[in-house]
Amino acid sequence: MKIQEHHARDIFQKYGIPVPDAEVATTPDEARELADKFGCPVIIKAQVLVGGRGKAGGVKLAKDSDEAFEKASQILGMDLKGLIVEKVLVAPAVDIDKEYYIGITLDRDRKQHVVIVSSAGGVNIEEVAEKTPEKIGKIWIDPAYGLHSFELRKMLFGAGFEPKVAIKAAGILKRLFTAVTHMDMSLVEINPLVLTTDGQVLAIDAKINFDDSGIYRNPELKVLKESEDTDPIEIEAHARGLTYVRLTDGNVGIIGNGAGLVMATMDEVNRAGRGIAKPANFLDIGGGAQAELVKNSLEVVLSDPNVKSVLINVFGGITRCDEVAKGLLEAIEGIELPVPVVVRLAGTNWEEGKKILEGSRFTPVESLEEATEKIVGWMTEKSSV
Amino acid sequence: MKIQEHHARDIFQKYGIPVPDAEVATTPDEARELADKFGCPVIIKAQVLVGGRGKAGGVKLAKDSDEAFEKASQILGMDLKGLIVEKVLVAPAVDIDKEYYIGITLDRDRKQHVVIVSSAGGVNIEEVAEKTPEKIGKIWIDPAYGLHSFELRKMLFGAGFEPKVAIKAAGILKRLFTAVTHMDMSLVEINPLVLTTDGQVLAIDAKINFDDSGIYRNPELKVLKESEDTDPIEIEAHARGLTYVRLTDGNVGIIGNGAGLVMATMDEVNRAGRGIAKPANFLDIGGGAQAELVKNSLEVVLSDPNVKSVLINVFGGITRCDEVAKGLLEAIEGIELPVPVVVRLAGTNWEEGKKILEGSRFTPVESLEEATEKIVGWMTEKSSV
Amino acid sequence: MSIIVDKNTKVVIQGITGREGQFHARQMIEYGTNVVAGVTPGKGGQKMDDVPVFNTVAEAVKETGANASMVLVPAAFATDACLEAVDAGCKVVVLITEGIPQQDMIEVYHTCKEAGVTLIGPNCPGIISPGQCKIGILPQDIFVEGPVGVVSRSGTLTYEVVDGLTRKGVGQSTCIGVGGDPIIGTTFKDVLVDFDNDPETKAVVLIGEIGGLDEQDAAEIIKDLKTPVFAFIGGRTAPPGKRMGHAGAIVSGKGSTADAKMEAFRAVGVPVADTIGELVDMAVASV
Amino acid sequence: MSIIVDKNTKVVIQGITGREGQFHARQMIEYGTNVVAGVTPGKGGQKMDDVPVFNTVAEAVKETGANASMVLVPAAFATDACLEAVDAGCKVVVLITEGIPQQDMIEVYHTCKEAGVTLIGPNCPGIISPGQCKIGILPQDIFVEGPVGVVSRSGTLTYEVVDGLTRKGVGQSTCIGVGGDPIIGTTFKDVLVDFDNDPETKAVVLIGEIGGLDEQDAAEIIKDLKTPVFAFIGGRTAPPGKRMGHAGAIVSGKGSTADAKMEAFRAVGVPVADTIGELVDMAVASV
Repeated sequence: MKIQEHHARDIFQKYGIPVPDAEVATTPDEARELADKFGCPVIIKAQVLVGGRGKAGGVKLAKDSDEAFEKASQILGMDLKGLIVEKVLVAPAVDIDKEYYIGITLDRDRKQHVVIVSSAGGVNIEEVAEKTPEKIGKIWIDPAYGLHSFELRKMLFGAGFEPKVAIKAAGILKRLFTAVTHMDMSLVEINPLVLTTDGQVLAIDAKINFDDSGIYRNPELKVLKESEDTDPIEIEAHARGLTYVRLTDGNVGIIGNGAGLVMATMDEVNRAGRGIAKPANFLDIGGGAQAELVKNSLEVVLSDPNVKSVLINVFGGITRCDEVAKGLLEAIEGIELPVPVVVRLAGTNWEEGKKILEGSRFTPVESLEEATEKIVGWMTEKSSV
Repeated sequence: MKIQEHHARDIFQKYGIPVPDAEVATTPDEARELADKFGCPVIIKAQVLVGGRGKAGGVKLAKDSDEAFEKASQILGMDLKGLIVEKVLVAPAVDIDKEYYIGITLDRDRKQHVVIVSSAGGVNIEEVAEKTPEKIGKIWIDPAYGLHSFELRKMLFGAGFEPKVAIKAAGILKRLFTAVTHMDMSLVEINPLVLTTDGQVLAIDAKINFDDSGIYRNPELKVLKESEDTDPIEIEAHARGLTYVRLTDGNVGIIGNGAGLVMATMDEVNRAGRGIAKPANFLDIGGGAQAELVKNSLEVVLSDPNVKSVLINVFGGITRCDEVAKGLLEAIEGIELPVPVVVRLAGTNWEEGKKILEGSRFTPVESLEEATEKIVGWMTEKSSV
Repeated sequence: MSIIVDKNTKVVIQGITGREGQFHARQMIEYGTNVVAGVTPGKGGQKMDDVPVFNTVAEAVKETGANASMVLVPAAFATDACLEAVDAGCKVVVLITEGIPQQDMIEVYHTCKEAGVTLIGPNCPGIISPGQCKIGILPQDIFVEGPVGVVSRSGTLTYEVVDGLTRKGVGQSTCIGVGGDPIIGTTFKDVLVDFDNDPETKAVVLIGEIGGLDEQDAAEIIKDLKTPVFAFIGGRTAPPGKRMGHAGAIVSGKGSTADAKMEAFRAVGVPVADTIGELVDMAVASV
Repeated sequence: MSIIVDKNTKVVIQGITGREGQFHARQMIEYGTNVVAGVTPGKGGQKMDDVPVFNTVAEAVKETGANASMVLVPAAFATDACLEAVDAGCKVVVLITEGIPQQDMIEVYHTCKEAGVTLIGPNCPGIISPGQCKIGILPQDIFVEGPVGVVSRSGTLTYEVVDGLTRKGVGQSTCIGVGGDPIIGTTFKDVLVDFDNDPETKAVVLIGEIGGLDEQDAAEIIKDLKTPVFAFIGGRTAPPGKRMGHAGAIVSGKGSTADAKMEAFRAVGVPVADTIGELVDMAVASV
């Protein structure tokens, strides 16, 4: 999961990482008040979970409090890559002498955390790594040895950090790693970390990703977790405990058991669909699904107005096909099935499952190929209507 | 440093270690109120930093709240091995099914923490280790590998802990080790850890020692630290930043530079003194002492009414003997020197130091042998008067 | 023959007395797996059917000679269970549990590596060498002995492939679900090397997906192997930045896309199938 | 000859630009110690007198070939400084700083052990091989070359003994203050073995004190050594349970008393002196 900048700021403060003054405003009036409180100029920043806010017009400078009101009015309610801005962060502008990048992430390949720093911050770190690798420093953290200040200083001096910044950045990274381990962060980036003209070192902007598997032991994150979803169907699906991802521009609802099978089904619909049939979502009912879960799944998929047909693909292992079939029948009990649904059942108890679906409003098939044929047929009909 | 039982209890609660209900009372009336609040019978326990409170009469059971008042009256104000009891802890008595011992301490020899458990608790753990070693379990903690629940369970099952207790004790020890590392504990013992008749596992009594060198980063301990001293001269000495320990039955004040030298001086006074001269204190002025510190030291030592003569033994290294001599003169400026003081200066600038003391009320000598001779002479005079 | 597990594998199941543990223990025993012990702390001395239950893995290993463990305990306890298995001397640890925090896995991964223990998982269906030994939760009826090795990040797709192979009369040497998490103990690369050293594995089917670089790592060493490999990559339609069910299935950079992975395999001459059906056909044709 | 440090020792001083650091660096240089570098993070490029200052020990080692470090930085930074010296390849680390938390020392101790680094201290005056090299804060004027090795938990008592020896015309091979803390890098045992392997050390003077079991550990191996050892133990009058200045000087159990230590030495034939004067006389008479 990701969190918004102002939440990241709160976490930084808790771990002793220096951040500039800032507060959240939800109305232009509040933004004006904050501008008065901090003294101008102030920066007004949209609080949404998308990258490239600045380029998209979500970050603006205000010279006085009237301008703060005006800029906040522009940003609040703005649509940033599909997300409506509901909050802005108001912060006094700092005079920046130099910008740096520091971050810690989990290296999947090496199976350990890696600290990455760059003396060229405020820009795309991957570009820096490509063009001026001498400005980049890295330390892979040996889990038994831990992370030590001296290693950090060595790396920071080596990457060209100014001495006084290097020493402060080493302290910041040490505390950041404490935060990473305490809170199960899979990524934390401070970009830029700045040296101000009056000699302070501050984390100006930050990105934090959390390992979803660690949320159970970080209760304070559970609260923030809810705010991540913005799509109404995703919100509903996650509230029902479903593993659901909505795609834009799709028209075929996809349900399956096992992430790999669902992805493969999506891919196959897309491939065989040749632009006419496209997957509208990912929905994995997981292993050993009971009827209730299947019912919920179908309801959620059908609630997407873009969905014009549905493909259900189940290969029974722990999951029993008869349970799936039962759930499907329950799901449509008493309701009209608004779009055609094809069901492919294989593996454990597939025959029982097929029998249960016989005579129902579902269309049973025996292979994925057969299923996609049906889907493509239906979607072709619809598009030619 | 050590802390009192009720402070240990607070720390345990913070780290999720189960303790019985309990509160502190400073008057018999408060004890009665607590007895009413908790329900009787209650245990009344003297809060002083000495071992063997129970045998000395500092722990009593009260059947009803009147008895709680009465027993608290007996314990409050009691002299336990030289310490006056000012607080008692009132706790509802628990029905104990079985007692255990668990603890973590720093093993100086192996240079690592060691977890020690015994399925025979409530008694002297060293005796258990000698007589029934099969009831003892130990794990030395590899600092790189850490401490894991499975190791604890294996040890606990091996030492004969009942299954349900073993599992809870493993969790308690894991949290205890977190506390040990967070708070720089050099020793923590729960004795007894009990299984109550209603199936709870509780830490009934505990002892915690803290590494004094870690106090700087555990600000919450600084507050407790002050309460440890009970001797008024030790309180004054420590307030002045001096490394001072008072001895009972001594009559010769000892001041020196370096812990080893001071101890050796004490030993030599005791040996040569043949029962007539005995060291009254340990006072180490440390390395590089300035005049002010020397002045403070002499004042503190002279404030002990038992002190009938003083031996100052300085071997100058970083410490300059002329600085020491200057401090001595400052210390007695304008005051009467109540007892004779012999000063032995050697090493860096000893000749300058000696010159400064010439004609003063101090008695300069050139060796420790000569110094003890003087001391023994004076003390013999005094005892024969 | 087979890799990692075979007739000589003696299995201890950590978490055997739980609902899931009991069910899968019985399945494994029914399949013929030599399940010698179970472990549930506090339940030592009991039995699960005929399987003795111990308080610790150390005791189980000492009493029964178990050399492999299946870990089927909740995420909060699973890594401790793995470390216990390693400490007790198990040489194979199959970690089924899903939802284990990644940083806990860092410790387990490196501890296993140092101890020379083969860790499979987490978040995986396990491993089966048909006719010899199954450790995991795979639906065993579809597997038959034969020449094709199967390795996959997805459970259900493994079953699809195996079902297809079996229906066409082609059996499997060993099938391994390496798991869908970002940090897994055994990767494609490890398994490909093992299969290559197994004389009876004549072809390998590899089912990859978006996320990470394990497919690329595998592609790098394929030129040194003699056994043909056929690949399939899931997630071509996955939107970037979204986890697709598996914690590790996320497009978060160039290398993590399905296209990049397919390209990596094609570049070293590995045929990449468009569909599972095609993948099955490729493997069948090659043996 | 000498042990641990000699003419070939090239010293880097961590904390050289501090008040203490400057003072002792100058003393050491005046004594003839080959001080090749200083380290103060952020002051790289400066000089302390003629000594170049670097930001990191790694740089100092690379540029100057330093092989030993003296650490003279505040307690909160001292263990990190030691780990830095080890990481940079220093083979001797002399840790003068007092007041370092014991659990921080656990890490440093084991890291040094694994890396084969001789750690002296913490809370110690350092080491001197008279006429060759001094690393530490010992008052150098009293030392002369000669046949007696001195090892002590106390700084000032070391000076007393050395002063006595020198006044009687007997010099020292190497003198080491091992430090007054509970956890120290180099113990009596280690040093006795080193002295025994040094052909020019003809006798060893050992000054112990209350607390811990290092004296007993040393006594245990003395029967295997050929060099005579003379001992003194401070703290016979120390009350139990009270720290006597040194963090490690505390009577907290039977073995930690002065009597127990004296008994342990006498039991293996080591003469134990009643006074420092007697100790000096014993050593002088033996060489």
